[in-house]
Amino acid sequence: MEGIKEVIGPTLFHYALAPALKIAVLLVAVLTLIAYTTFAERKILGFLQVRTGPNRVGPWGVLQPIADVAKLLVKQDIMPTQAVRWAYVLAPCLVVGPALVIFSVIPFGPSAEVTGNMNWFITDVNVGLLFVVAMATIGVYGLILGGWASNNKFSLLGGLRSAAQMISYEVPQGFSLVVPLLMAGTMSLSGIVDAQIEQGRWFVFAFFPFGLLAFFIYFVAGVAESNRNPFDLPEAESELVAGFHTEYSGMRFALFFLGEYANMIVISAVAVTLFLGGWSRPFSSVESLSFLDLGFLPGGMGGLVWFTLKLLVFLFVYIWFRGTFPRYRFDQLMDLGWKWMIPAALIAIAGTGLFKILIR
Amino acid sequence: MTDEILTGADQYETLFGVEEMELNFGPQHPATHGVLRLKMKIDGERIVDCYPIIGYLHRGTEKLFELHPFFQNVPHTDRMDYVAAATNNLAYVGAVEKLLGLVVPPRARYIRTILSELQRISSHLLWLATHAIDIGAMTPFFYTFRERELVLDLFEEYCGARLTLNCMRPGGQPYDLTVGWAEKSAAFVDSFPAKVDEYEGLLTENRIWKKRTIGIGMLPPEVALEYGVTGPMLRGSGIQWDIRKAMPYEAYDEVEFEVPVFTNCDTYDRYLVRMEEMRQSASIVKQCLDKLPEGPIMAKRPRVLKAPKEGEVYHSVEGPKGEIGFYIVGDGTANPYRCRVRPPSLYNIQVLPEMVRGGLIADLVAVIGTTDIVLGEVDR
Amino acid sequence: MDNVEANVLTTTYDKIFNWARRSAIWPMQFGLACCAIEMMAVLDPRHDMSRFGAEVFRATPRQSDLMIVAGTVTEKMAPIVRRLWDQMPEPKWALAMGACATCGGPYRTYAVTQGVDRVVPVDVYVPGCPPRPEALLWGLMHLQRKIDRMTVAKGSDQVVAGG
Amino acid sequence: MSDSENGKPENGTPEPEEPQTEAKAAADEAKAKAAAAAKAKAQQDDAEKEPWEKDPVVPELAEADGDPLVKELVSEYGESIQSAQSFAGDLVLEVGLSDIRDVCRSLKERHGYTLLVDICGAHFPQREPEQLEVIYIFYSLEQNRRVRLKVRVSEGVEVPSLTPVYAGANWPEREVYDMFGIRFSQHPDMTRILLWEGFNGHPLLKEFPLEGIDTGAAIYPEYYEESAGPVAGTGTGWKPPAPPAPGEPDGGDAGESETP
Repeated sequence: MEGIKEVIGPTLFHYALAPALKIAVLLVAVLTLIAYTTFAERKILGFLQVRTGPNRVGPWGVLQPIADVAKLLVKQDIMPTQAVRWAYVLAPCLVVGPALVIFSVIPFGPSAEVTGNMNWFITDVNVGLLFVVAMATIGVYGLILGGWASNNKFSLLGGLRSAAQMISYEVPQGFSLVVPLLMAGTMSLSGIVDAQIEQGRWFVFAFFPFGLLAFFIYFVAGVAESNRNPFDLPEAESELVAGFHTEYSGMRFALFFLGEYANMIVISAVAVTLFLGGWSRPFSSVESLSFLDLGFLPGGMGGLVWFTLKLLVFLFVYIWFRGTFPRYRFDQLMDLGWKWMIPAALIAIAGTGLFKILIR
Repeated sequence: MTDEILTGADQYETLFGVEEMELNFGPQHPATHGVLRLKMKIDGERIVDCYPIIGYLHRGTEKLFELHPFFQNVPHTDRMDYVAAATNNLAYVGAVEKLLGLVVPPRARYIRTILSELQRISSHLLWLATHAIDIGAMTPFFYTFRERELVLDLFEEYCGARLTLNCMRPGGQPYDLTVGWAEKSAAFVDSFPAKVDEYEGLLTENRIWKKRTIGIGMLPPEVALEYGVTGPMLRGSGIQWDIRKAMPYEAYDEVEFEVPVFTNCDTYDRYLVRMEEMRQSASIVKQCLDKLPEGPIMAKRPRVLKAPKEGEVYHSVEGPKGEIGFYIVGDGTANPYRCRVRPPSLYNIQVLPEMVRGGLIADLVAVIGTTDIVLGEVDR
Repeated sequence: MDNVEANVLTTTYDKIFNWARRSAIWPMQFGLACCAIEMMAVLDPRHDMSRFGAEVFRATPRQSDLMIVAGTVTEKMAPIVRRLWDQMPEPKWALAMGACATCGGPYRTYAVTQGVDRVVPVDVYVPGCPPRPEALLWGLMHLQRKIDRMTVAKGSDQVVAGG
Repeated sequence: MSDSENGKPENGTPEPEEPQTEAKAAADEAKAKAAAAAKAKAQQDDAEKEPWEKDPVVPELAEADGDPLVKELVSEYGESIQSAQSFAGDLVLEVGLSDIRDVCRSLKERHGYTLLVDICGAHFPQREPEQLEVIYIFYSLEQNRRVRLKVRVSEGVEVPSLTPVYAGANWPEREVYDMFGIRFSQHPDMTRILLWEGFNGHPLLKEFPLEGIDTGAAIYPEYYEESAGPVAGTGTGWKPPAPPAPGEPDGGDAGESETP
């Protein structure tokens, strides 16, 4: 590393090579995680449903996601004759792209100030939180476009549902993000993690119960935004066949599939970062538990371990939801969003602000 | 071919003067339980009108009945309501026995009662599985199928088939119970009520489940009667009518059971009716097993079953879906001259437009689930 | 073009993608009659088709690989079966489940199509009325063996079924 | 009987013919005597036997003029109630074609037969001229009793529809039309229900062949062009589209278009 740095010069190294490497590693890691989330979903659902789940493809079925992706790759890609071509092609990209871009601002581990040599994030934007919200919103257009462009009535209904659902859930989600913002006083995601370490508590427990409330709202809205059960209305299988991706086949469908899981992971990662202390170990203020920092791992990798663990818990909860809940109805879901979650989010903001003033 | 048949609300226009969208729901759709097709007019997601089109599984069973001798028709009855073959068999052989004056020995009557109650359990389990999946809960499917396999095991041991049982004959039963069958089924019905509690634990008090079913698909009792709706659908509308009680057949007058009735006329109450019926069925099987008499299982009957020269009967039993009846006309030969099936699902699905009009598409799915239709029976 | 089969590139390609295809057969959620109930039973905890990676029943033909024709195909339904088949992307397979789908079964009547193979090309026939879930699993494994013999050089139609 | 029977052949079953030898003849005689004795004994025992061990008593048609419901209906509609019979406990009334709707309305509104159980048809080609029959089954929840009405129709005559009285009569009447070709007047939607429009014939008529009548007409002409698509009647079934001309690439290979 140092050798390369000397050859190409520090500027090029810091602004081109290192980020490129990180992006490559991150992409591979995230895609693998997505693939194995699908596998884990099938296995965990199998466990919840007293059956085995995939176990024929490779040892214990571990090659199952690879086979799925490979099969979808060589599947014929049908475009309906009446489809709006540009929108039809653009839609899956709009779902996957932004979801993957959000990963660039999420701190998976400590910054260079702690580790000494590298940042465990691709970039630290000082308006990171806004960036996350903005990018997450773009994904919605993918669903709406896809539903509209397919020229299928079920797709159209799916697209409409996703539009309505997203609009109702963007708002409480945005509001709930204000709470950690108030608590930390910064919009940078790594700044928020640092603030949690500094204050010695995760924001989910801060200013009880407002932190918890905000966390809860964020997570529920996140489930709705990633179209997962019990809010999987845009692709509700028993109602709208396959919703907005009814007409998609082959690789384009795989992209939608990828987007859904990428969204799941993004929502979980943001929740971990904002509310559960990010990469920091539990009880980061208690000195006697410092062995939990996993200091024996090189370059601050302990942070990554903790981050991944928290993320996996979230993913498990997602899958658990899928195995447990029936589906909400379209209007009931909007009721929930507008009549309960937005007022609750406003209360959380007000309460946090009040706490802030009183403490000062 | 069916372009101008949508009645009512044809002139209906929305705020922007845009007409409703016409949506074709089925025949291949995950929620139609087979090959039902619904032609709908929707305004956004709201159903303005709905026109069911059936017949995609019409196989000409009633024609086939006329061409086969009485006892060879039993397998055809299996394939009508294919999730409740035993009750179909029972209705058919009951009609034939009534026509021919056959008297069934008590042991055979008890075996028939046991089989049809087990069949009711298995049919209701299948209904619960599909109903839950329609509403979006996928896990109950696997739990109910776990128990359903146990019931099918019992059937398989008794008659060798899992689904199309062909387990009754005019005049009695073809086989006696195998050794140990009674103990196995007793063990099953003993453990079964706890399993029903388990399903109820997943669904009954679940807020989402309640939101999706309470007040959905209202079927007032007058409308239900008007349309000839029977079975759990009628009892979910507050009318306590069950052929097992009203006109007891087989051993139903010798066992004690309750007919669950709920009065809110909605999807949730029909769900509760069926859940309670499963418990009652288990108790009926238990009582029958306790009381099971010894003796012959087949009545004395002529070698060739011939209908009287003149005469026609209607006999019906309480199937899992409602009143399943057979109307048989005899003409002195070994074949029925005319055999008409009174399919409960046909009448239950006929009322569907009344139940879904004004609801959302998501409600439609719940309502189709709650009518518990089997297209093989609707279309025959 | 006959020697294409011996080509190293194509055989490797075949190996990888046949493996992928056989390991991820997604059936269409499409039931017609009695056999559909046994098709559902194949997913249940006892038989568990998910072991083969084939539990992903897709509701839309666009995303499915296998059409399990489970039940009697009537003449009223036949055009719809055909349309669904046309909507499925290649490579696709059809499995005729049960006597009715195979040859009309007990229904040689005015309304029943005598076998779904009059409408779509069938790869595997599963006997039974209805077939037990185990029989459907057998049909699935049989199909997997058939997929193993697919090549880039030749379409799946030209491969003789059989293990 | 194809099913496995319990019990042995009855006494009355004919023995197979055997070559006539003297010994045999003597044996036959003895056998016949024994059989006769057994029969006499059987008759004696009959009284003690359980009903299912006796020969079945086939029910017979009986006049049911004394039934209170019949009396009331006759007083209301007089000649329209053409006959009242009972068979195996079922009450069957034959009603004149023109009055059927009024009789049904009276049954529903005055006599409490609120549940329409079924409507079906039957075909009796030997009867002239009214070959067809429509059968209505009603049930009264209060009296817990079923009653059956019958209407005889000749071909081409319309039957008054019951849909104004019982909404549930809609589909069964359509089915009767579909299966027998009996049309119902004032029915809101007199179309085929189980079969498709354009199906040739009405399948439950006795002269209709089981395999159907092949007219060669396409079932879905709007979906499929000439010489493709299913045709009516199973004799031919589906006509597959013409095979691709030689030289054209055959379908079914995804590898061709998707090779990376």
